[in-house]
Amino acid sequence: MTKHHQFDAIIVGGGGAGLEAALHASKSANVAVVTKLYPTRSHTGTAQGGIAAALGNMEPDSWEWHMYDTVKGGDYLVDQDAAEILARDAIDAIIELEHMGLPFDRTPDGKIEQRRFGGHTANFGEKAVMRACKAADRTGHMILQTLYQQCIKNKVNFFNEYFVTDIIVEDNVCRGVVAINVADSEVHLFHAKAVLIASGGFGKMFKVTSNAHTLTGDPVAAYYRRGLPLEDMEFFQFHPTGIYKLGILLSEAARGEGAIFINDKGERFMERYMPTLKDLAPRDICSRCIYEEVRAGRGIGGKDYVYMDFRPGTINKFKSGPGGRDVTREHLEKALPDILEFARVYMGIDPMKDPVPIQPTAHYAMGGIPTDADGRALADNTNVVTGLYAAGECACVSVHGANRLGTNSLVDLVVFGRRGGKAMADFCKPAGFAPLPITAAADTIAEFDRIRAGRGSERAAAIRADLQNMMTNYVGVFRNGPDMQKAVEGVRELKARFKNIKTDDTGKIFNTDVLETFELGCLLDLAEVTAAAALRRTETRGGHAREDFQERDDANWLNHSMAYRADDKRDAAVTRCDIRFENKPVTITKFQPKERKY
Amino acid sequence: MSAISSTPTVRKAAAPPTFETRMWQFMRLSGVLLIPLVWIHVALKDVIVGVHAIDLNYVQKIWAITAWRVYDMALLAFAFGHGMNGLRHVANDYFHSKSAQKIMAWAILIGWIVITAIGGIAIIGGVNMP
Amino acid sequence: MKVHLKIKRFNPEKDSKSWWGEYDVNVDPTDRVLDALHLVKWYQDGTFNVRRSCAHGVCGSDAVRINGQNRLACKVLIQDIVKNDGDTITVEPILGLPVIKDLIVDMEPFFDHYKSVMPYFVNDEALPADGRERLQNIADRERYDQGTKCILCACCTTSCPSFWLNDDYVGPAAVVQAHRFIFDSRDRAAEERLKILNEQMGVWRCRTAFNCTNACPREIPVTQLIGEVKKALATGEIR
Amino acid sequence: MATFISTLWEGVRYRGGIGNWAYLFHRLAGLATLLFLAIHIVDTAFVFFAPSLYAHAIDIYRSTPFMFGEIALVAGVLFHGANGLKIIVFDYRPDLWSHENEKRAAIIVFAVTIILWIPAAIIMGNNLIQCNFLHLCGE
Ligand SMILES: Cc1cc2nc3c(=O)[nH]c(=O)nc-3n(C[C@H](O)[C@H](O)[C@H](O)COP(=O)(O)OP(=O)(O)OC[C@H]3O[C@@H](n4cnc5c(N)ncnc54)[C@H](O)[C@@H]3O)c2cc1C
Ligand code: HEM
Ligand code: SF4
Ligand code: F3S
Ligand code: FES
Repeated sequence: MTKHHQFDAIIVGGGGAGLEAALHASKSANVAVVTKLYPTRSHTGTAQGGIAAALGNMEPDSWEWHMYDTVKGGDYLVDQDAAEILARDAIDAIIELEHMGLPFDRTPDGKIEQRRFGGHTANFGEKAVMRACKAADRTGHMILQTLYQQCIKNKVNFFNEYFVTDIIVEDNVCRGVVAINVADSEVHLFHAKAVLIASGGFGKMFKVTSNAHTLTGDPVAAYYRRGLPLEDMEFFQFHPTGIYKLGILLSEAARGEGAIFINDKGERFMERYMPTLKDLAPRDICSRCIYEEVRAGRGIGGKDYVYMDFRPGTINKFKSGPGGRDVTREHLEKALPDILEFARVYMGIDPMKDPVPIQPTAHYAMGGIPTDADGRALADNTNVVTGLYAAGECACVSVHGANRLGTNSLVDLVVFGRRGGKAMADFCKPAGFAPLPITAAADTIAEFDRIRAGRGSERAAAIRADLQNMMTNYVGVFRNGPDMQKAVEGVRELKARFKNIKTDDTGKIFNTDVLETFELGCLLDLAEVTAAAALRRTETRGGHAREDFQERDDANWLNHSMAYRADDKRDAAVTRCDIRFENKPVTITKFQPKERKY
Repeated sequence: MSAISSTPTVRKAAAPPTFETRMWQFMRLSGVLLIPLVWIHVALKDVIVGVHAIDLNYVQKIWAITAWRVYDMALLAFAFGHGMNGLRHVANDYFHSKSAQKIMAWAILIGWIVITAIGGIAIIGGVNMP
Repeated sequence: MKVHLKIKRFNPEKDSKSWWGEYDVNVDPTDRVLDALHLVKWYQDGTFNVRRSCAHGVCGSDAVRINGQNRLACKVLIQDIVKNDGDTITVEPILGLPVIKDLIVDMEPFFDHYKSVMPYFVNDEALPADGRERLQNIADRERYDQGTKCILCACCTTSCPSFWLNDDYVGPAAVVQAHRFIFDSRDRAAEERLKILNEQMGVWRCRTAFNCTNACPREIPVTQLIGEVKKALATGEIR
Repeated sequence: MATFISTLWEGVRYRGGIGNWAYLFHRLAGLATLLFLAIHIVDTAFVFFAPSLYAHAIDIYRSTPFMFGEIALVAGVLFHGANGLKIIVFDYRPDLWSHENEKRAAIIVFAVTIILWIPAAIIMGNNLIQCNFLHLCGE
């Protein structure tokens, strides 16, 4: 039996973006948040380092510099009108968070304290600037908690542990979502005037990743399966400092506080590559430099990792602390408690005594559901899907272009979550409910029945492991045509194996066996798009680094890629899969593309 | 704007004391008093004098001194009050419905009054030599 | 290395009472207990269930009882709890919340208690005229820092003997949350929260058993924070 | 009832720290003392209400099992008092509730209990042997 609910607005996902949207939309609309996790379990809570805003509390700063850094950091693939909104609204949004009680760290005169972060500079690239507002190294946790608290205060409706499987779009009008109640596998239809997707990232397609087990991008896949486009999926960020092998993130905040990279010879190698910002260069660059060192045989012990060195002795020796000042152990323990603990718990290494082995880790999806600056989801390059919105990591506004700067994601969540929430509330006022198609839940029910009845020979876990290995090996920090070709074909094979799935749990109550299998299906779709889009883009830009095309190619590729699921095989010769690609122009306002040096 | 104080702020925020606040305070207060009261009592009666030396004569001899009567009165008031309130705490752990808790609280209150009254009258009345 | 997992299983659709599932898995000593549980779920018995998400101790999903103690499965390394090849690790659901299936318990009562203490910032006074942040000095910010670390994992509340005996007790996690706001100098609803905690099932239920502090994966001094709330109630002063 | 018993049992199975044991013993000792105290008040009151029965009551106290119980009771009273004092001090100074302090304080409480109890137990044990087994106590 399917159950029906009706709300003005449905928000899919209870992370930073979803809660921010819920909070603002619920001021005038009847809103419900539908989320597969308890909101406080969302991955926003793991964000460590900070949230950028040109408050200028520590030293002079301006939103224009922030905008410039964002555009340059994104290797000029950023839509500059959106980047301007991001940098301008950031200030307001952060003050608003403070007014909601968020416990930011404080300066001696009582203002919000800020720290340095990769790629954030003063005066258009002159020197590193302290722009990241922070609460120790659990900024995301504080944002998530604060927003959830305010949602409780404002009595927002929550459907926790409801897994959204499908978005109901017909005639280009969104009418609601289909969800499964995890507790009893009951199918629920949420009928709504507007839907906002804020389901976060999908980094679980990679093996070494900072992302949670639950980041599988199911609603993004649903969007794609509806024939709607995904933008810039080839751009996936690899964060330079994951704990070796585990991928658990050690935030850039560490380098903001002075930590540096060290190779096998004990050199601070970033000096060679990026003389101005050095270890605080953007992530794509740092990740590549690490692998350059590894390839040159200067990885630690010749292996595939380098050290990040936090020791006050090292920081003071290289004068890499904020403003070149000396740091103390006490200060680091206070500024980075969680990061130090991760190293202690998971590596058994005390970073105050020994350097920590690190390796780039899959981290952030720059691409996703294309939206305009009000969070409205796009059906193609220009038209929106009526009543459908997206915000947060799953969306592509695009403010991150080819590479996101650290601390810019949390700003993205609050700025565009807020705008999306307001926009959908405004939309809901005059709008009526478009009727639900009778067969709205049919696809979901069919797929779940198929999985539940799966008596084949393939375990989801094995397919997932193969997928993750393949994506990490073939669509990682460095990419090349033949490898990516293998990945695209590999995913197709996995999709075939996925048809022959074996399911153990046939029950109704908390059947995560079936849900995980469904998630795998979503990952397979998204991985296919990612690999195919990467294969198609024959240039190196931001997070997309090709060995066979090492230059940025503005003449041909200064545009976003839009991937459609299609039966028409126009691009099949290149990608050999059922995806149709189109280009979408980049909006350039203030800053013309230049060579990217730090 | 740098005129912000750097010392911790102290604020007043009194929630009206409830019965539970009072009882919590009483448990601490009586607890402190009971250390000398109970320990001396126990040391004296159980260890130094010993039950074999205690009989009506002994009690009469002790209670002839008013100070000991006051002492025993305090012991009765604080130890038994403390213990019975402790019992109420424990009862609230095991009885979950509001009504059951009420019934237990009343039973404990009555038990406390009755036994305290018995003890109190005896201390005031003193030994009735047969 | 090889470890033997003894997991308390319960499937309401099949079982009338819980039973012990026994599994042997091959793990690295540096693997997490969560990894071992995944090996069971992914390769031995797909019907087995545990909540998890972040896998590094910050989302609060996977509070379970490991060898008799509340822990996050993703924050305990195999090498920290077993010495020899083939040793047994016991994993059970946390205590005091209704078990739904295997290691999964119903978190609603926990969150209801959480919500009951007004776990949100309240200050309806006029905002600073310059449109900027409210100022707060470093000492005042530090005052409530500990409580802000809480990830609502329920390790503390479900280790508390007072809570086991009477789940009407709001529990240590809720008190920690209340503390976070009561002691925030910017907040204006301390009295209301104190009033709630002053009730019979409020903070006075705490008998200082200290299990909560021992269990907290975020190393929050839970008992201390509870003590500070009690003291604030007893003295009428927040310092 | 089944859940009640399983709660109790699971609670005992939980591997809490020393604080959990202190909590348990504190409660048991408090309740045991209370039980004893209630009886003790009533029998002492016989001196006023029914003096003739008082001797009988005292005789019961003098019986061997009761004297053993008395020795245990003293341990309970000592522990409960020492632990209660610990709680009171920490209530007054909540910042003392750190991992190390808690452990140290609990160990001190157990130690104080034992140190005070041993001489008391020796004297009481001696009384017991002299009076109940060697019958050396003059009636
Ligand atoms: C370790 C780490 C550190 C980071 N540090 C920083 C930093 O310092 N600064 C910065 O700016 N950014 C940082 N980021 C990036 C940033 O935290 C994330 O991009 C951002 O939090 C994503 O937020 P979100 O709201 O879009 O999604 P999430 O917070 O991931 O939330 C997703 C929500 O969607 C729900 N959901 C997903 N699928 C479904 C479904 N099928 N049905 C129903 N609900 C669903 C989930 O339940 C969840 O509530 C970091 C990221 C990581 C992984
Ligand atoms: C010797 C000095 C004593 C001290 C310092 C003392 C102290 C305390 C304290 C502080 C508590 C509260 C514990 C808490 O809130 O967690 C308490 C509880 C209690 N006390 Fe005492 N007490 C003493 C003697 C007694 C005596 C003589 C009795 C018996 C009549 C007694 C019976 C109880 C009981 C039944 C409880 C409740 C236990 C519980 O809730 O777990 N106490 N005591
Ligand atoms: S206080 Fe600690 S144990 Fe309790 S819910 Fe919060 S993080 Fe978990
Ligand atoms: S375990 Fe419970 S009794 Fe108090 S100290 Fe912790 S809340
Ligand atoms: S999985 Fe997030 S805390 Fe363990």
